[in-house]
Amino acid sequence: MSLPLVVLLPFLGAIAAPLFAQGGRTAIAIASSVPALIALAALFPHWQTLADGGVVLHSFEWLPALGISLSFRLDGLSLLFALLILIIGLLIILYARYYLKAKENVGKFYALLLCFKGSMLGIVLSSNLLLMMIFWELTSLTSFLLISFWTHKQDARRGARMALAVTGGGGLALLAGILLIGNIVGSFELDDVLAAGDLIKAHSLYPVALTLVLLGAFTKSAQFPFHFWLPHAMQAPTPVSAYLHSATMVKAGVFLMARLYPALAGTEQWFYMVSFTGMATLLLGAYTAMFKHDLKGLLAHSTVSHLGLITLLFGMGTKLAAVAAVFHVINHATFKASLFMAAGIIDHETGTRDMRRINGLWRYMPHTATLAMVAASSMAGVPLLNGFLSKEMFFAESLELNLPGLLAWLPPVIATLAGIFAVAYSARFIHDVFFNGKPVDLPIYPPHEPPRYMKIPVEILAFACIMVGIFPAVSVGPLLYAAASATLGGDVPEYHLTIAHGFNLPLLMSFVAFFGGLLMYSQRQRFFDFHARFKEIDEKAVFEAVVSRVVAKAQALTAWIENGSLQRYALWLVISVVAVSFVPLANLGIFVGENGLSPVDWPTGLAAAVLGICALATAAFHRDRFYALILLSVVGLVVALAFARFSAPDLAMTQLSVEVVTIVLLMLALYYMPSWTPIETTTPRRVRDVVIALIAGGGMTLVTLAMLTQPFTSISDFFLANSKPGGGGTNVVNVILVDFRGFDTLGEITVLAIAALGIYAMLKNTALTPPPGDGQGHAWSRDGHPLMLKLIARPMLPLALMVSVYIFLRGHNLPGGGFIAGLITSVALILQYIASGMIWTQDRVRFKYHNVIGLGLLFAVIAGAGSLAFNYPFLTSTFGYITWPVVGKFEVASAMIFDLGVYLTVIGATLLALVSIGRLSPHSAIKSKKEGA
Amino acid sequence: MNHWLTAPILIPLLGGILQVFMGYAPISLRRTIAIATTVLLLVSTIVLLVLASDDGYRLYAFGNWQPPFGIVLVLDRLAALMLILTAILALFCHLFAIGGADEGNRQFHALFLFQLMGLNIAFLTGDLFNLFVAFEVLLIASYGLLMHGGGTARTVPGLHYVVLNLIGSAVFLISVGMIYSVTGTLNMADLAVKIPRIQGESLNLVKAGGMMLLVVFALKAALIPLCFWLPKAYAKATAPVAALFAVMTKVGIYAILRVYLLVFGDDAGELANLGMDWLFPLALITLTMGVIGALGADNLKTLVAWQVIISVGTLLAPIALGSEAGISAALFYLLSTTWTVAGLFLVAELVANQRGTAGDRIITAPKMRNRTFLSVLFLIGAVAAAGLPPLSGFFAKLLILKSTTPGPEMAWLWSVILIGSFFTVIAYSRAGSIVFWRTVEGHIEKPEPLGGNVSVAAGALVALSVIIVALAGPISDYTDATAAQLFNPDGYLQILEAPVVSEDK
Amino acid sequence: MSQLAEYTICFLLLLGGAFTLVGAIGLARLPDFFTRLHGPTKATTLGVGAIMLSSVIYFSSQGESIGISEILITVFLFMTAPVSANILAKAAMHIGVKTAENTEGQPWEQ
Amino acid sequence: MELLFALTIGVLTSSGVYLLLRARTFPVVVGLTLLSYAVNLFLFSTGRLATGGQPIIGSTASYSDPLPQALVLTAIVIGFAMTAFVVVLSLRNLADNDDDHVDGHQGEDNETQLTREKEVTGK
Amino acid sequence: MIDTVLYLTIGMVTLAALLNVYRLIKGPDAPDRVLALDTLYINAIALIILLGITLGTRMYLESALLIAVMGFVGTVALAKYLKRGSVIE
Amino acid sequence: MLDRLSFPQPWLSLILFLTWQLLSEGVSGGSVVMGIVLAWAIPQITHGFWPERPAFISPWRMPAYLLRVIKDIIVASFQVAKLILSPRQPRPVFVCYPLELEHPLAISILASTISLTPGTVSADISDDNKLLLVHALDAASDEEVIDAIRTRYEKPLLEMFQ
Repeated sequence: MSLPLVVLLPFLGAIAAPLFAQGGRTAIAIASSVPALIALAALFPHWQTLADGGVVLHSFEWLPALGISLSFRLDGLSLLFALLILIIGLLIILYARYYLKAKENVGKFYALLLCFKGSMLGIVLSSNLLLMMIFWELTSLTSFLLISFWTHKQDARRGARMALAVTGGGGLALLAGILLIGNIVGSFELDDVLAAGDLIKAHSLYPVALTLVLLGAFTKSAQFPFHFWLPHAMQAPTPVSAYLHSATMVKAGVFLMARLYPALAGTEQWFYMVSFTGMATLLLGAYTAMFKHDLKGLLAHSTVSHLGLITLLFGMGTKLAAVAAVFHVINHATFKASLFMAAGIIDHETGTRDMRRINGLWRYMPHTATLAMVAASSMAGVPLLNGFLSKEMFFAESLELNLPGLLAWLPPVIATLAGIFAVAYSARFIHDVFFNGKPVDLPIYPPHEPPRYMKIPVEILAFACIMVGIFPAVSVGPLLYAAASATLGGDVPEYHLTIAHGFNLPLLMSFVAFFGGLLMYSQRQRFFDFHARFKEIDEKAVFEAVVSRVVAKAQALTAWIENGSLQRYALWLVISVVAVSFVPLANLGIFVGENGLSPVDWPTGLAAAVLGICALATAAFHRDRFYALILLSVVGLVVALAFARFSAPDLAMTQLSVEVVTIVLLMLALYYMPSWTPIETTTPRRVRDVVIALIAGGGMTLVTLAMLTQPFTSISDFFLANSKPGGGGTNVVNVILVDFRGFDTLGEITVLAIAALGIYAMLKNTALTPPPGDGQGHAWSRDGHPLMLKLIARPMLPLALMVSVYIFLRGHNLPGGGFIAGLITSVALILQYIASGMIWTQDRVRFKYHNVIGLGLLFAVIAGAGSLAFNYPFLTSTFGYITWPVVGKFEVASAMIFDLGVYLTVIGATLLALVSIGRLSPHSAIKSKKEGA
Repeated sequence: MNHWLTAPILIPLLGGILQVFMGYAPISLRRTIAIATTVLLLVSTIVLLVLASDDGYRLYAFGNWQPPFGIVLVLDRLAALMLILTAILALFCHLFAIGGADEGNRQFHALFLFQLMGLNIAFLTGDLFNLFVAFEVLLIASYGLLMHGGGTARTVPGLHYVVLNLIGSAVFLISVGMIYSVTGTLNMADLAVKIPRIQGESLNLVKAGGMMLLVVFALKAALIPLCFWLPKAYAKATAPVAALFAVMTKVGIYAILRVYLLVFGDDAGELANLGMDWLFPLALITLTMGVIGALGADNLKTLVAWQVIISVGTLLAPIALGSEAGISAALFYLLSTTWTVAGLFLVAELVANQRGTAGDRIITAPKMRNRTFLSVLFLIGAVAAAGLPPLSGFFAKLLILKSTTPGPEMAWLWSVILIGSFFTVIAYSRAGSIVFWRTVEGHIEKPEPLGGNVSVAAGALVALSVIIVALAGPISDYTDATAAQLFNPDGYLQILEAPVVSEDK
Repeated sequence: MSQLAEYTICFLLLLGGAFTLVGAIGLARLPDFFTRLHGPTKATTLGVGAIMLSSVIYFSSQGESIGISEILITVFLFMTAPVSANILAKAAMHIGVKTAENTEGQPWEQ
Repeated sequence: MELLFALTIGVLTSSGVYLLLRARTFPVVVGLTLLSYAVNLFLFSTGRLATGGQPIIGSTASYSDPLPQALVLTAIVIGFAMTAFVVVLSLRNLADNDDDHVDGHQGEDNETQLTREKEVTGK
Repeated sequence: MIDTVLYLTIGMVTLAALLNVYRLIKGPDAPDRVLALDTLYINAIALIILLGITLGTRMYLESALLIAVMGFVGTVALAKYLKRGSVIE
Repeated sequence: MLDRLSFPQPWLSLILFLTWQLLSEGVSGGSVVMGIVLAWAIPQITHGFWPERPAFISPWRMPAYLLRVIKDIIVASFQVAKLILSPRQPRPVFVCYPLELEHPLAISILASTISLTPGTVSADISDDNKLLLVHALDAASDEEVIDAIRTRYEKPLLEMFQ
């Protein structure tokens, strides 16, 4: 249980820490230390197991489908990293207590720091690769927030985004790599993966997986060419830099290489990719560090260089090199953390980090200077300090590489060269800052020693540098052994942790590096001049520029494709339809099925000709809108006739009524619109549209022809057979509508209702100015309501109601029904509006159309729900025959109530829609008066 | 026959009717009743989820007519999942809406509830033509909702949306006609029985019909090249509406899953897996286009709108590959992305309210009053949307990546999804850092205070991504079982034999 | 069906068809809008009336039931045709369509 | 007859599609209406063409397929609702943009956005 | 005999309809077109009745009634638009 | 309350009742009951839409008038048909007809009659209901048209309405 706890504690702390923010910085710092202390205590009991080469595993099922389990693993390697994370974390918390100002958002800072710490612990303790992956990306996220802690600084925001982009992006590659490995091994559990090294390496996807994993590791560990994010992440508060860039964030990549060493290392690909990347990074970082005037910049580039060194060691593939790598991880963490903190102190006390201004601080802060010099010396690899030991091992290993031909010289030379640079920049750190004359124009003058406790973390770390440097075997020996053993899968080579191995080639290289470095530093001005000849690349600016370019390109591309042109979207839609159906239809060809063609009688042919001519004319003369409207009416009329001709009286009636209402609607709209459509498209585009239209039409023709001549059977026989006995009506279409497929009809009237409500809502606050006259320049007539029209409209309403009742009642047995009846009533009412005007009519309509709609829907639902009472499904209809005196026998069907609902909804919806448009007219001063609709 | 099946349809319908009558009732009363309706709906969907969890198919035959003759509702795991997804989403959107977005239009609640009704019909129906009707119900309601609220900016995108969908409806009808003209039936189960038996030239007709149907569904789902109506329409819509619309594209995806697994599934003979070879590359291009759009977005809502398109691509790619694991993964992702995107729409609205004239555009503006709260919400939403750990989006994408089998498809899918995620991260970090961090001096004259309802709604939707992670085990079990059920359509076909209440009606 | 009924039907049908056709010819041929207006209001209406009547007789003689709803249609047409003509004429006058050159008198300016 | 019917549907579709691709709202609405006529006729004809076979029990010897008729009826009503909505939407477009172009006023968006940007930054 | 006469009549009415379409397309003015449309409606009534007689069924009579009503309202609305612009005011 | 139970427009109710009998294909007990119900119910709903009460003074003269009109229609239809088919160009005339009728309904009936009877179409009624603009398809002179209308149609209508 203790391992998950170790990971979980910091997160809990992150939740709790802000609660202490009220208590001041000390309180929150103490509160934030608690998780680490508990965690250390929790890890302690496992030490013996680990020292014996054992492994502690705590595993819980979580998402077996995903291959993710909550399994944690503590071995030497993870212990080493956990200790670094926890201990340096503790020191950072202490340090930050003094570094941060009281008015800053310390709650947020500590919460984020703890989250980050938890994520790091998660990475090193996870025994499931996917679980590790989760923590991996979490560190990217939390570090993003930490780096941008000072959100008001543009550099901080940019640096943070760059770090997130690079490390997060690398994380995605890593994810792919891990998934591949999981795919190869069949498990994401570390034990299985480590045990399956040979399987992985032999797999054909190994190179891909390796590349992807290394991409993750390299981005995180700031390896060339992904190193650029790290220096810019220095915009973070110094405790963050110290933490992220010494012991944690950047070490995650290194940790990953160590962790997967048994599974992935030992192949040519591994060797070339890792070692050459390492070499390049090593040299580049060291070289660049030399020329940084920013104190933290120097340290950052030196970090890059040292990470390159560690990477190179892992890349070499020898077991001793791996040991050296692990060793250097420890050493680098200690000296780099203390250097960062020292730099932070200097920054804190002088107000600047520019080494050209900070000079001669020895006089002002000798204590800090001493500590920094110890750490810097360690960084330079001065004997008796820990840096020296691992560097010696590194030099030795660089000589062991068996590269072919002249390349064999490369590693030692590069190692030495990097050593020279390292000494030079370390010397610069010491000499330039603490000696070299007097301070120049410091923002805070005179600087003095920081608060006592702020130095404690530095002291501890400097002390560690010395202790490890002098008594390596005693101080870190067991830990290193455990870690190396875990890295190498238990197969630890012979090595000796002593200060001196006697005079040998590595020592010579050290000497060369040391004196070369000093020489270089003494001649620094020449190098600076040389370096100044190259244009400095500001990676952040480049990154920003690249992002801006990408954004601009994306914007341009989006604007180009998503250009807001309906014509284009519609064209795409039509083309898509044509494209997907092209192949099957081409296969079909002009196909006449086995039923063959029936003869054409010439009246039908002529009617079809009328339809075709009018349809084409509508398209051809569409620019005269009124004309198009009339042509459209003809088309609608002939379509209705076609329905009648081919045995669908119900459809013919519906089509007719709907068509008239549509035409009225279109005219209502046309009133406000220009009566002519201008020519806006070029002739080629029109030709293109014509071609597309013809293809679409041709396709429809082919489909229809093929379909009509094919024999088929449908489920309709059931309807024909059951309409009368089961549905109680002889009009099968109507019985289908109100009974067999009554649910469709319910949906349909809902659509109608919604449309009307939507139209009403949409026009509520719309103001339209109608044109003063028609397109030909005639002013509108003043006579709105001709006498004859008014008079004929009067008897129309009762008669139409009568007809509606008739059509409604017979609907179940003969053509008709609620829908048509509703439209007749609506049209009669519309006639009243047309003949006598809005105000007159509205005064006489004694109900709100909204309520009619609601009532209609309600009737339909009630009719449907009635059957529920008898435990029949919704919309189950029933009917019976009743005999009354005088009246005789008549049929009562529950479907009639449903149809009544349809009737009412149609009336309400149609009129609400039309009246809403009509109300826009300036003549109808009805807006305030009696909101009938 | 279990009457619960009709509840997700009848509850919003009756609620909507009530709202129609109550057009002039006090707004507080209307709100209370509207929310009560949505809560009831949620309750009913929970019941259905429980019902569906036994892997059975439940049939509801309207009018007591034996399928394939009458219209049937069919409840299975997929339907139940979609229902509860929608109900939860709807509840929070509604909660957000009563924070003030519902003012200015007395019909808002009615339209909202009718929209839910349409969605629920679409998820439950087992009839192809009824699916068309359901689409129309939800579309017409969405048109109304889209145009809700003031402002002229939404008119043109609304018009585009409406016109394109009208064309889509026409194509839908044509394809239904083509399929009916050969098979003579509309019931999906019956179609699944009949389609494998088709021979000869009719095959081409059904094939063309099926492909056209796919175009329709792709239009609803916003697959490239039919997705360009979406960003502007969603970005301009009122926030709760845009958030609710997060589920609209999923209806298209649902329809693809339902129809193309059942009717044109592996057993469909010559028409097996119809169109899936088109779907896969298009899905990847859609994803890419979504990422490009997100990168180029100049305001938060547009960014989120493109995220909708990204999720469509991400969803359809594994669906097109047609593995059981892939579909399970897609369903998991569907759950996650719908809520997250909706939450982000709401957050964007809250942000816009606090930035005065800058609105939600990605530019420098005075500091927001509730910056911390909003930035945390945005961060959670963005992390979930971009698919970074530890939120649901990551697990969903992980499932999708894992579901593929090695081969060229895998290479394509992985690289597009991962590279897409990378650029999405860049887009979100850029937008977030500018909107939340890059502030100018000064303050908005009258920043709108952050209401309780709206904060809860936005927060809850975003927080769902955390809850999904916590419940990832049960949820992925459920989606696994759903995918398994989808791949075994025999059960679905059994509904044709299911007895109606009694024969002596 | 009685012989008489059959002849009557045939006569009415032919009459109706002829009038309809004549009305259409008038519409196509006459020189201006106002003269064309005469065609449909009379000839066509009468034509349809005749056809309607033949339908009544036809179905009555078939013995199904007395089909009288045709009469409703006819009455309706006769009631509405003048109104249509009236408002169309008003519209034409409003727009100021050209009259035939030999027309006496002027339409009103409204 | 079948060929005639098919050709008619084809002509309707072509005219409709052509009008759909126009740049003004009114022709687009007209195009949609034409297209819906074509679709309705098509859907209707999926039950095959029959003369005098109205599906009224007892009125004739053989009946045409009633189901497509019911479907078309539903489709007509829905189509009407949709047409009404899109007509009103185009009115709204006209009111909001003072133009009946389907894309509103082109180019204006950018301008207003620029001015607004200036307002916000204030400097 | 009736069949022949019917056929002839249908022919005449259809021919009339074609002539009306000719006038509708030719115009020249909007009122002419509306008039032609109105006449077409009446022709349609005739056609429907004739169809009914041909098929020997009365199922289509109500369609004719509806054409009469709808044709009238349509014509009125179109004419009013020409004169007055707003149909419902 | 009693008012609501009455027949507000008895003539209309009668017409409706008869229409229903026409529509329902044969008089039966059911159709009579339904007819009465509708004849009562529909005017209840619509009477607001017909505010002017038709002032028939002597309705019994109506059938005779109708018969005359129908006769005229048939006779004159042939004349128009001849005119249309003859190659001779017609001589159209616009005639201003001074009305003696005052009741709007009567004017309307007259105008309808004029339109229905061949050769003439009533094109407009002046705003003050004093003048009727008649378009004659083929007429020798104004007076001929005016006289024909006056004697054949307006006189009987005057008798009916005054």
